[in-house]
Amino acid sequence: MSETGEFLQVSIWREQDGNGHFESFQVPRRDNQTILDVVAWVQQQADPTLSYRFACRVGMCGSCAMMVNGAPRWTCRTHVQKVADDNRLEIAPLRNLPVIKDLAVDMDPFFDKWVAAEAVFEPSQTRDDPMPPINPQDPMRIAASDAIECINCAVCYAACDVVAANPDYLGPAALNRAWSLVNDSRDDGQDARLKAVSGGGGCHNCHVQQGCARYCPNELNPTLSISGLKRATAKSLLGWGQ
Amino acid sequence: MLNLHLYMAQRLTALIMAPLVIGHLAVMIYAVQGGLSVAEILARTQGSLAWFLFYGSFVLAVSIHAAIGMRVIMFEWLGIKGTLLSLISWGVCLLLLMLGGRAVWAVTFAGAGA
Amino acid sequence: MRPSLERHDTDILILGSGGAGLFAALHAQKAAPDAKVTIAVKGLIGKCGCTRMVQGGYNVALAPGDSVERHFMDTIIGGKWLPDQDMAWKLCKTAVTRIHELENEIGCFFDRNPDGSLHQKAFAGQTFDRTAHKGDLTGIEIISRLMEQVLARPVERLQEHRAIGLIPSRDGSALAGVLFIDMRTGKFRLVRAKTVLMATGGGPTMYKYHTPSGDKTMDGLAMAMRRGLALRDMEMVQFHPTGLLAGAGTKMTGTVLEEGLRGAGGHLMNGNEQRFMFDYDAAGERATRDIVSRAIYEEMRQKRTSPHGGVYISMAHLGPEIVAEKFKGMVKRCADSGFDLAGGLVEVVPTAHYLMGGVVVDTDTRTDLPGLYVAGEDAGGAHGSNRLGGNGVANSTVYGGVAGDVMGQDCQKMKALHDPDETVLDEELARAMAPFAHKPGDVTALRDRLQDVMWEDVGVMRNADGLQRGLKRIAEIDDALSSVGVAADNLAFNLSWHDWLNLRSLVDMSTVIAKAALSRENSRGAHFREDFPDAGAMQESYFTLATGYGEAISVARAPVQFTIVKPGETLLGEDEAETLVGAAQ
Amino acid sequence: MIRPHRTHALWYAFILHRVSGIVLALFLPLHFYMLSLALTDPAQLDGFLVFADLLIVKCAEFALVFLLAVHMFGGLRLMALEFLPWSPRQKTFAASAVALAFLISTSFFLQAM
Ligand SMILES: Cc1cc2nc3c(=O)[nH]c(=O)nc-3n(C[C@H](O)[C@H](O)[C@H](O)COP(=O)(O)OP(=O)(O)OC[C@H]3O[C@@H](n4cnc5c(N)ncnc54)[C@H](O)[C@@H]3O)c2cc1C
Ligand code: HEM
Ligand code: SF4
Ligand code: F3S
Ligand code: FES
Repeated sequence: MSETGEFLQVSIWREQDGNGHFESFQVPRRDNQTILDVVAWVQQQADPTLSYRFACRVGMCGSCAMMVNGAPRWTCRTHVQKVADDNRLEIAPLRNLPVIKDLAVDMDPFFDKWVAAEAVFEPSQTRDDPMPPINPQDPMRIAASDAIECINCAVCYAACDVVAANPDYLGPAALNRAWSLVNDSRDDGQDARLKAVSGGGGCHNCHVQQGCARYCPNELNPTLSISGLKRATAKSLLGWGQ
Repeated sequence: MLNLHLYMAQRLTALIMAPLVIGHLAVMIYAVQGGLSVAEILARTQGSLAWFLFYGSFVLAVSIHAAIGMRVIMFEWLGIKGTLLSLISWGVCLLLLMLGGRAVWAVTFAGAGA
Repeated sequence: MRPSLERHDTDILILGSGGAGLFAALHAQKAAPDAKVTIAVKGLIGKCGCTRMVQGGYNVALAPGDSVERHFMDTIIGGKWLPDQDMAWKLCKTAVTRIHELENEIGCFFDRNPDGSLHQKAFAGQTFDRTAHKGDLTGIEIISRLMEQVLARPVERLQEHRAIGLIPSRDGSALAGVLFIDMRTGKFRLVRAKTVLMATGGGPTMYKYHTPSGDKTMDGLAMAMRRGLALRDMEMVQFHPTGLLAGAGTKMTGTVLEEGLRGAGGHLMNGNEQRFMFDYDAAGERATRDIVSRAIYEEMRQKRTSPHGGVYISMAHLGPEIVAEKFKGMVKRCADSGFDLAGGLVEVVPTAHYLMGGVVVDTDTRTDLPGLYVAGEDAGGAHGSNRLGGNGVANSTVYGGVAGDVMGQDCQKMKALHDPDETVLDEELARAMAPFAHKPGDVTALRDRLQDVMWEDVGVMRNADGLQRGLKRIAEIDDALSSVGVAADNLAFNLSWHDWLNLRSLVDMSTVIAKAALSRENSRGAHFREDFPDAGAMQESYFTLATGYGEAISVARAPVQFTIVKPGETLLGEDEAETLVGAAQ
Repeated sequence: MIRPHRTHALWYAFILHRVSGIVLALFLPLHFYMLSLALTDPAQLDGFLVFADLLIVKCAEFALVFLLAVHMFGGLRLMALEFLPWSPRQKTFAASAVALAFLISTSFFLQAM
């Protein structure tokens, strides 16, 4: 552990039972240090009651996202050096989700919308059927693949103002997954899915702010996916078929 | 807030308006030279079915388009919902339609000056 | 004085939401549609555990030319004849059904060949290219798809519920339920169930360098031991040779840099920037995991180390652009952490990856305690002394599904829920509240100490002296932990309390690992004894069985039953080539 | 309070589109009302058009033309994004929309002087 002798001025959101405020901590700065390391240091060395969430620590599980200096980030893969502003950090819970305590948010609404968007595979075959041959160069397969590597971290969900403004809005991640499925030739639930993304909280509420695509740590592009859904639903409305 | 039908209506009206707005802007840049007068305007538009259709379709489109747009904004930013929201949206639409319709009528077929 | 305790009932209770837990939930619901299924998990559903972290892929004999027999033989030989053969067979056989289920019913994407068939890649230790995968993020794909299916079904969710004790029925004849801490509120909750699956995923995180997710601390195995269940093969801790080394202050340290880097021609260099692998093995960097891990460990002991005390991996000679293209995810991950994998040197160190040992179960996932089932990394037997890359997720998905089927059937036969043994319940509550009686102290420092001990004395290379010393040091840490407290004024989402409980489980299981390692006086697979470097006669293979708790832990040896194939024999036909890896290219 | 997650070009494009839409929606009824004066009270309209010659009013008109143009081009960009194959050059397009709108409104302004 190489300490640099410098200190980070870290301001961390504390909240319990709906009452919240920022609290300041001084954290020794190290060469290799992520935001998650900073938060863990505070819990382990300064205030044992600080609550936060993580699991994989390498950007695979999507449980550690927080607002860092105002922007949504996966904290386990965000190097302090990349975001610290003159050795100052402001760390807050992920936006647009209810806070359980301090930096840990309740992600259920995010996943409830995932299901509400019919962003769940609907099988057309069973385990007794053979593996369907799929051409990896098929444009539909490519479109589906481009959208699939989502870790459901809700960073995009926090970056989107429509989510904040419209409680029904399904949000970029769920719609992105729905688009991936629209391109999945094995799926048997397209009608229900297009219907699900066409309602008062559906894809048409996206105002193309593109914060989702800008902050997605996996460089996915929910804006593109949502546009795809807008086209697909428009086509089905005009009776041009799928 | 927007569902598929409202969305399509907004996009279609936008598509209709785009060439009309370009046309309007072009005429304005040309017409505004040296100031505008009622007579100048009317000389161009009076009795012209073409101008009537041109501005008429714009008014129709913009009433729908702007009403839907304001509906979304009132919902997202002012938190207005439900029946009240629908009432206001229709209000915006009808107001634009009436005022717009009257204006188009005025500059094309109504007999002012004639 | 007993703290307030909420009580809750269900029919089928599943602990953990990795591949095993989620598959169990889906299968249980199908097998017993009227039963209430509950998943309780330490994190969020599908967002914790290691199945998500699977990079390499999923072993399954699908392609023409491959066979379940060949997969089985690779598993047995890879496990140095220690696997429970019936379990290994069922694993290889059922993997074929399971992958079809994942593709056809769950909707997973697996990479394809140009002709549309499944792409299967080479993975160390196998005689056929049989690892199905989705790029190098196979686990995210499998778990995300499973998670969607589970979330869309009426499965009850108890998220951020940490299991802390298995509570038997009053007469001790069966399991009555599980005691939890509802982590969000800090309150205790007892959930009674007719059948309980333990799928908490083992996870050797008591080592200084480790790969598994932070939520895994061997709670499940510790709970099982307290109920008298036997654990087998506990000395078998698999090390991955190349974990990222970024210093002690960061959680990134220990996380895996993928195997493929060495496969593609990456060089390992010691602190003097000299290659060393050929000093240890003719295959150089391409030698198997255990050999490379030991070589690095030796360089480290000889103090030929990089600044943070490891060695370097270097890819630049392959051309930085090519590396950046081929290992995009890894390069980006290193870059996020401040390292240049494509063009520079990255420090690496062997890192504890997987626990082959676990609870003794039968091929239907049943244990000696009626009502308790165990699947996934918590269950011992299928891998013996070494797990093939790609057999881990196959194991958890295969046996998770089996557990779901079996629990569904068994649950329908059971009439009533059992009343819990209140004495055990009190004991378990007291155990969890023990730290409140003491002055708050530095749990993190103690965990660091344990991790050093395990790394130094019970690590990649072992000997009797070291293991004895290790046991003594673990006992000291155990004592120290008993007097380190946690402030009890605010228990809601109190991670410091959970750090304490994590360390409690880890200390308990470290003792078991060290004792089992001491008991095995030969070197097999992941277990290497410098004082007993020979493998011993395969015909006389035995496995270790640990029972008891605390002071009373004892380790016995039991002979491996060669129920399907004996050492020296093979299931492959005479005309079949020993390996098809070369032939396939 | 600063909201850095919004400080990116495409979010500004969104807000510009929205604000221009609102201003246009508020201005349009006024515009229509003026025009219908042609029907009821041509003198008053002429009076207004003279008033419209004032510099300050010219500037306001400049702004309105700009907003109309920028809303239109912005709207076309959005529809192209939604209905045409994806292009990664959204920032360029958004900037072009603003530039074009500026061009149009400036030429309007210069003509009107
Ligand atoms: C980095 C990495 C890469 C890997 N790559 C591969 C690979 O390429 N191929 C392969 O086959 N295998 C691989 N493995 C191994 C593989 O991930 C595991 O073998 C397998 O996924 C284990 O599945 P599981 O369901 O048993 O446990 P996990 O998926 O680990 O799930 C355990 C669950 O139990 C929960 N839990 C833990 N404690 C408690 C408690 N006290 N109360 C309630 N819940 C609890 C956890 O939160 C988690 O949800 C890899 C492992 C790692 C760490
Ligand atoms: C000239 C052609 C026009 C085009 C191409 C156009 C295009 C669009 C589009 C695509 C949207 C949707 C934006 C979104 O969903 O975020 C929109 C919104 C809107 N438009 Fe237009 N529009 C035009 C003219 C007008 C006019 C003349 C008005 C005003 C009277 C107007 C008022 C609005 C309003 C209020 C909105 C809502 C903005 C929002 O939701 O953020 N538009 N327009
Ligand atoms: S789309 Fe990107 S930002 Fe959104 S949840 Fe998925 S990975 Fe996270
Ligand atoms: S940020 Fe929101 S508005 Fe649309 S483009 Fe992304 S979902
Ligand atoms: S801890 Fe898993 S993504 Fe950060």
